[in-house]
Amino acid sequence: MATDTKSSPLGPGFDVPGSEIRYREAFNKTLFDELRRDPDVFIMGEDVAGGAGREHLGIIDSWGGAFAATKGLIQEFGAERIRDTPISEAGFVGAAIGAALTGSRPVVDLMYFDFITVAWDQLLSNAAKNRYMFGGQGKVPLTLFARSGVAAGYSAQHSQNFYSIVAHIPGLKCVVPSDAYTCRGLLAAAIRDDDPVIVCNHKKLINMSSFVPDESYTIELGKGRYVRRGSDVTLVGMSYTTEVCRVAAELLAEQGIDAEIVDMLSLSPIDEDIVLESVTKTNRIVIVDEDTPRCNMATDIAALVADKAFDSLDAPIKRVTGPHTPVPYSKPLEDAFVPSPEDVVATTVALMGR
Amino acid sequence: MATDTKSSPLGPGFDVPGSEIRYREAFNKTLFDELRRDPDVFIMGEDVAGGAGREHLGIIDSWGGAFAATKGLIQEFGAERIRDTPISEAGFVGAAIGAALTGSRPVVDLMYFDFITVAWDQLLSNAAKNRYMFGGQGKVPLTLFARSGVAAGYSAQHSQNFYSIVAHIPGLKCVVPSDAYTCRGLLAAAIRDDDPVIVCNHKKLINMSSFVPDESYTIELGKGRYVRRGSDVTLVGMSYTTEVCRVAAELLAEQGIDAEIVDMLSLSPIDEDIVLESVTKTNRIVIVDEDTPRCNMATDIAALVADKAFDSLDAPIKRVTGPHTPVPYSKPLEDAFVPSPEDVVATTVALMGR
Amino acid sequence: MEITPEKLRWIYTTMYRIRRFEEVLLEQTVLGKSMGVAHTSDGEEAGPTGICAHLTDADWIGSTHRGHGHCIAKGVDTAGMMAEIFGKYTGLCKGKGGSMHIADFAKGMLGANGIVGAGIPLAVGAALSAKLKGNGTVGVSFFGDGATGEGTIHESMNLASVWKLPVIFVCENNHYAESTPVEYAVSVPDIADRAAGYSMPGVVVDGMDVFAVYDAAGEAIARARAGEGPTFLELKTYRYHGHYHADDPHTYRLPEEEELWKARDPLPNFERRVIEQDLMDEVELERIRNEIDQEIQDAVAFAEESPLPPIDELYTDVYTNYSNSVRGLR
Amino acid sequence: MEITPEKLRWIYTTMYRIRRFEEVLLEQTVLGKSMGVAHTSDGEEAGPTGICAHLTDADWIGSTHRGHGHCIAKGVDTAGMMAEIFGKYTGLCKGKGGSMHIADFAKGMLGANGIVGAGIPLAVGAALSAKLKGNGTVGVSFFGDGATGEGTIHESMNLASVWKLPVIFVCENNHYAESTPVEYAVSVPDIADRAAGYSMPGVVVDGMDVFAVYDAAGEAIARARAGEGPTFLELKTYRYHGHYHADDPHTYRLPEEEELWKARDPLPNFERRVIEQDLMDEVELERIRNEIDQEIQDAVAFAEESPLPPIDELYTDVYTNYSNSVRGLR
Ligand SMILES: Cc1ncc(C[n+]2csc(CCOP(=O)(O)OP(=O)(O)O)c2C)c(N)n1
Ligand SMILES: Cc1ncc(C[n+]2csc(CCOP(=O)(O)OP(=O)(O)O)c2C)c(N)n1
Ligand SMILES: [Mg+2]
Ligand SMILES: [Mg+2]
Repeated sequence: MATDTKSSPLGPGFDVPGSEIRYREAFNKTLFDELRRDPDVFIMGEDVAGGAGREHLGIIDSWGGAFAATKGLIQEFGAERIRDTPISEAGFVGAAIGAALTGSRPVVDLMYFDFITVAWDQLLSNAAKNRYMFGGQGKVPLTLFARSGVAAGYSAQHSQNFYSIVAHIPGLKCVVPSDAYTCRGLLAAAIRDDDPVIVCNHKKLINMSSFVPDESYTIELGKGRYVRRGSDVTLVGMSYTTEVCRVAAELLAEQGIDAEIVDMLSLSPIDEDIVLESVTKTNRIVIVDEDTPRCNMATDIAALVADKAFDSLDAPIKRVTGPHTPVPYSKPLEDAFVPSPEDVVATTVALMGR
Repeated sequence: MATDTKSSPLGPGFDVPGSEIRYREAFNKTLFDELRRDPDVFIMGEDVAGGAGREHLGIIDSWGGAFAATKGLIQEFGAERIRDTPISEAGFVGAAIGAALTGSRPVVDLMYFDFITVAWDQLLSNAAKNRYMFGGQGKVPLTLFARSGVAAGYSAQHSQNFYSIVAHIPGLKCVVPSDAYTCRGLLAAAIRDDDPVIVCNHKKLINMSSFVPDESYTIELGKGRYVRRGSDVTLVGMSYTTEVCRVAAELLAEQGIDAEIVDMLSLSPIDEDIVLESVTKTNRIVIVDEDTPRCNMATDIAALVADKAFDSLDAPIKRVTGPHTPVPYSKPLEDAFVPSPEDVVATTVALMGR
Repeated sequence: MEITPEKLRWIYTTMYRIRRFEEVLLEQTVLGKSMGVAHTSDGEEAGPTGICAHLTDADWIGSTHRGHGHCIAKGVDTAGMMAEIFGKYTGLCKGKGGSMHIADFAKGMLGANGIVGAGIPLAVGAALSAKLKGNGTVGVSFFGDGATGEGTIHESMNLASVWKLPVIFVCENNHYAESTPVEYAVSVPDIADRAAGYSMPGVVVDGMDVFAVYDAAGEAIARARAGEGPTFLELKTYRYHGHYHADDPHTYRLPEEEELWKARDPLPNFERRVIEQDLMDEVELERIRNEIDQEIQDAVAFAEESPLPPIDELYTDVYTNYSNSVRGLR
Repeated sequence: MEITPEKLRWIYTTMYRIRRFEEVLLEQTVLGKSMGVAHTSDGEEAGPTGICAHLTDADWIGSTHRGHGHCIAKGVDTAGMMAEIFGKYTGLCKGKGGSMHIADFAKGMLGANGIVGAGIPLAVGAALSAKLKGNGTVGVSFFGDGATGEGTIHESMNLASVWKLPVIFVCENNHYAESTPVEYAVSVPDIADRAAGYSMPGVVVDGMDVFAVYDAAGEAIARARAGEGPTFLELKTYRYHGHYHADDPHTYRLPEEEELWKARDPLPNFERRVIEQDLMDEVELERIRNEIDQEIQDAVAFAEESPLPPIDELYTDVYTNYSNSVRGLR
């Protein structure tokens, strides 16, 4: 796997101290960093510590958040800054926005991305618009993170990738890390950013490991990266589908097809240049998006290419996406829902044959 | 203006009894029709009658709904079926879904489309998914209508076109009438349909008139129509932008460019065939969408064409859209926000020049 | 309230059926047989049983992520439930829903719901249909103590009161929302006290005592059927296991507390009372338990042996009709 | 509560400023000078005035679609407001917000809000910042009777109580939400009674009497500053005009009712009391009125003469920084 240095703060080969750690550990470490770095940063969400109010019984940090994202924080930072909430997403996301407008830097754990629907109005009507409506007064340095994506029988209401509708909304930003390394850098950048940023943590990535430097770093919002250079076709991945593209590219290599992989990392702002640069070279593109197919990121990137790189194209723009269905429960159906490396290979091979 | 009969129940020249009426009148008339037709149909929303509970003071139907959409209904159908609600969109949209699942056919007035954000979870987690999650049990014959679009200083929170994110969601349907005639046919079809349908009434269309037959009729969901035949370029309109395309086509004709106009009418399901048929003939396409540009209907249609009609294309796929900003208040800014006929002409002329 | 012998048998059968179903489901989940998460409700059996004792198939209930007890009390078939959780085609939702979305419309079960608080308005809607149709049925909404943090409960209670709907709000206060204690998250000692703010009766009920629940529910449902509007019931209860199959509740609650609640277990509680009052005897109780043990064993076997759904099921049931393809682009 | 002569003058000045602003704005709107909808609050002046009398620029208020009175009471400049509503570049939001979105962060005014109920959590968030920073400031949330139908009020009150936040919930019950009477839409006679369900004080206040509001607010705000948590105030009041500039309120309310409320007008009410008690005299009151008449006239002239925003303003302020172009595709 070749990691291009173009959009990374690190030199080739990562010649800095670090180690292979899991995505979830990189995430947790970053929260420690940022809470230490800036006293205005605080965390809120359901069960971010857990067992709230029971210190007197010797109970503290009983859950440490869903997927242990916030484990250990309350011991260092206390219950004011690691704030358990009742189940009131509209209320506490709204409160986070109000806190952000008045000088705090809230980081909200929304647990599952699906629950964004409950807080949707606060995000759209307030977070996304306040600064604009107010003619530049106020800013909303809110970070909201949640677990996205299809996995493990989570079914229709706990499996969604809502990044397309987040990217659609002017005023919101959205990042989709694809491994432990990008998770740390993008989360740090999100928390330090002065605009509302939604961070999607795909469930299938959370237990995967990759090299992560010991020292804190940021990855610039709005920059993609190459995770593989190639000349025959551009595969575009985002969140977990970058992993799908990696596997697909290896399978394609066996068939003599040399795929380049662009990993978007940010969806809003989006790195238009890297997509256009790559497709101008390869002349073919396959966009892989786990989200459902209508008005999604795949259509967004396809439209970009069909407008700005039309003359470079040798073949139709292909998308590999989830179906226009809710996410089903039973494993074989769930498996059939998600774009697989084999799907990407089949689409790419057909495309090359043209 | 040539109205093609392809997707219309009427013969050329509308040789049926009817008259020129306003969009709002066509809308109101259709509600009367459907309430008379089916006793399970009922209407709910804020101030759909107004002055609720004051019949004893001689007060009845004081508002008749926003834009008088529901005027006169309570006198004929009573307060049970023309049901004023407290301001509780999540609650009453959810109740409407529950009523739909248990044998009623609710029609909800959401007032402004923007308020869909408040009821978003009920629509996404319940209306869109129930039947699927339940393995085909239950159906949700819910119709939800609201005023959409940029007009008259309504500003950031009362001007949005959320049809792209509705079309994105599997399980929801979405229609965008473009005149009084299509309003009546699509609304009737929506109310009679067994799935949840969102009906967008653009504020700028509501006071415009067109020929509407006296007798009730439906327009099939998922079918677009040609509103002008032409050979040089395809202009795609939806909701108010169909009107923008009409004016643009006239301006283009003056410059010797013969535009074909496809009016989408439905966004989910969407008439892929009519778009592909037209662009296969004209080889050029400009999609006009008032919504903001990321992951919107324009990208959706562009992606469709870039995949399925790639070989017919003589030029890049162009989109004319709103900017990636909230909607501003002041008139000159608001005017600059919306795609104008002049914008469409400029884009099209540039495209023809290639 | 008087209870017929037949109803008494039904009550015990139902409570024990829930108990066994949950225990066996947990075992099966640990064995990897459930295809997803399982939230069990053992300990809370008296609530759904005492409520649904007053309902017919024509009445509707709305449920939660912890919905097995509601399903069973409403008469849903345990084999179909087990098969659903095993992800099988013979499941009540053809394997497409799983534990968090079991529904059975023929039984008036409007579906479990994975979004906390989202099921509440659905039951209100069922009550609205009942009122519009004038058919005398009621809607019952089950929800947890944690769910009372969501705006939907407030909106629903206000709507139900304004419209005088035949709906019963049943808060199963099991004292925890995941790991969060109710006394932290809910700003009033008895949640039922909030009912006064909607001009509806609010009743605190011992949720470990099926007779207490039966009586309170009987009154509330009679009120609803008589057109007198909604009632709020708060059942004080406890879940014996973790929030979901892999959760260790001892990270947030003390074993002593668990023991106190288990001492009030609804099943022995019931057994003691019916034997004392000579309403049922141990032989009959044991016969019922044996029958149910067998039923649940059969349910597992049925689920085990059932086929998986065919892949084409991925694409059905999104709409009743839709002219576009819903297949993914590949 | 004692009121200093200076505060008394401020109160009268503020109430009259709101009154004149709204009256003149309505005239200007009818002349077509507002670029959008205008919701006026004349009749309700005592509420924001009596509350904001206790606040400094460091305290935050959240507001509604009917926000002019809140702005003015919080010290926002009327010329900047008028210019905003006229859509001018000199407006408080550069003409980008309009009447429904006036904000002034320098004055602690968190913005009017066009989504009913959506502003409530923002004030809670301001109180959360106050608590985290320990700076002794408070958050005040203004909202209408209609807004109490939204889930956000419930969630916000619970959060504020659980976290003991320095926030005051101010319900301006003007008895109507658009054309819908409060007695139809709200299922409790006094909305303040709901406060008990969140273990916070709930006080019904005569919203036409600025002294009553002043006293109740003083207590609530002192409580908040002392770290004793939130309070709910329900101000019974009335809007003299329609819901918005073009609404005829006689389609849903009786002239007799209007007269009863107008007989309790907060301005004459105040004048009578201060003159009776020899606190101010008619000369001083008239001087204030004349000054304000002039101020509002100047505000109109300023708004009239101000330039429109340059088109490039369409594209600014979406983000503090953003690497993509936000221009539309053309
Ligand atoms: C809107 C939403 N927020 C959060 C969750 C995650 N979640 C699932 S169950 C649960 C706790 C619910 O507590 P309660 O209502 O008391 O029900 P119980 O689990 O105790 O039966 C939470 C927070 C969710 N599913 N939906
Ligand atoms: C979420 C939402 N629903 C509906 C509306 C439309 N609307 C604007 S003001 C209003 C009435 C508000 O009533 P109330 O809260 O009593 O405030 P008042 O207008 O009386 O000051 C309504 C329904 C809205 N703006 N936002
Ligand atoms: Mg609970
Ligand atoms: Mg009001």
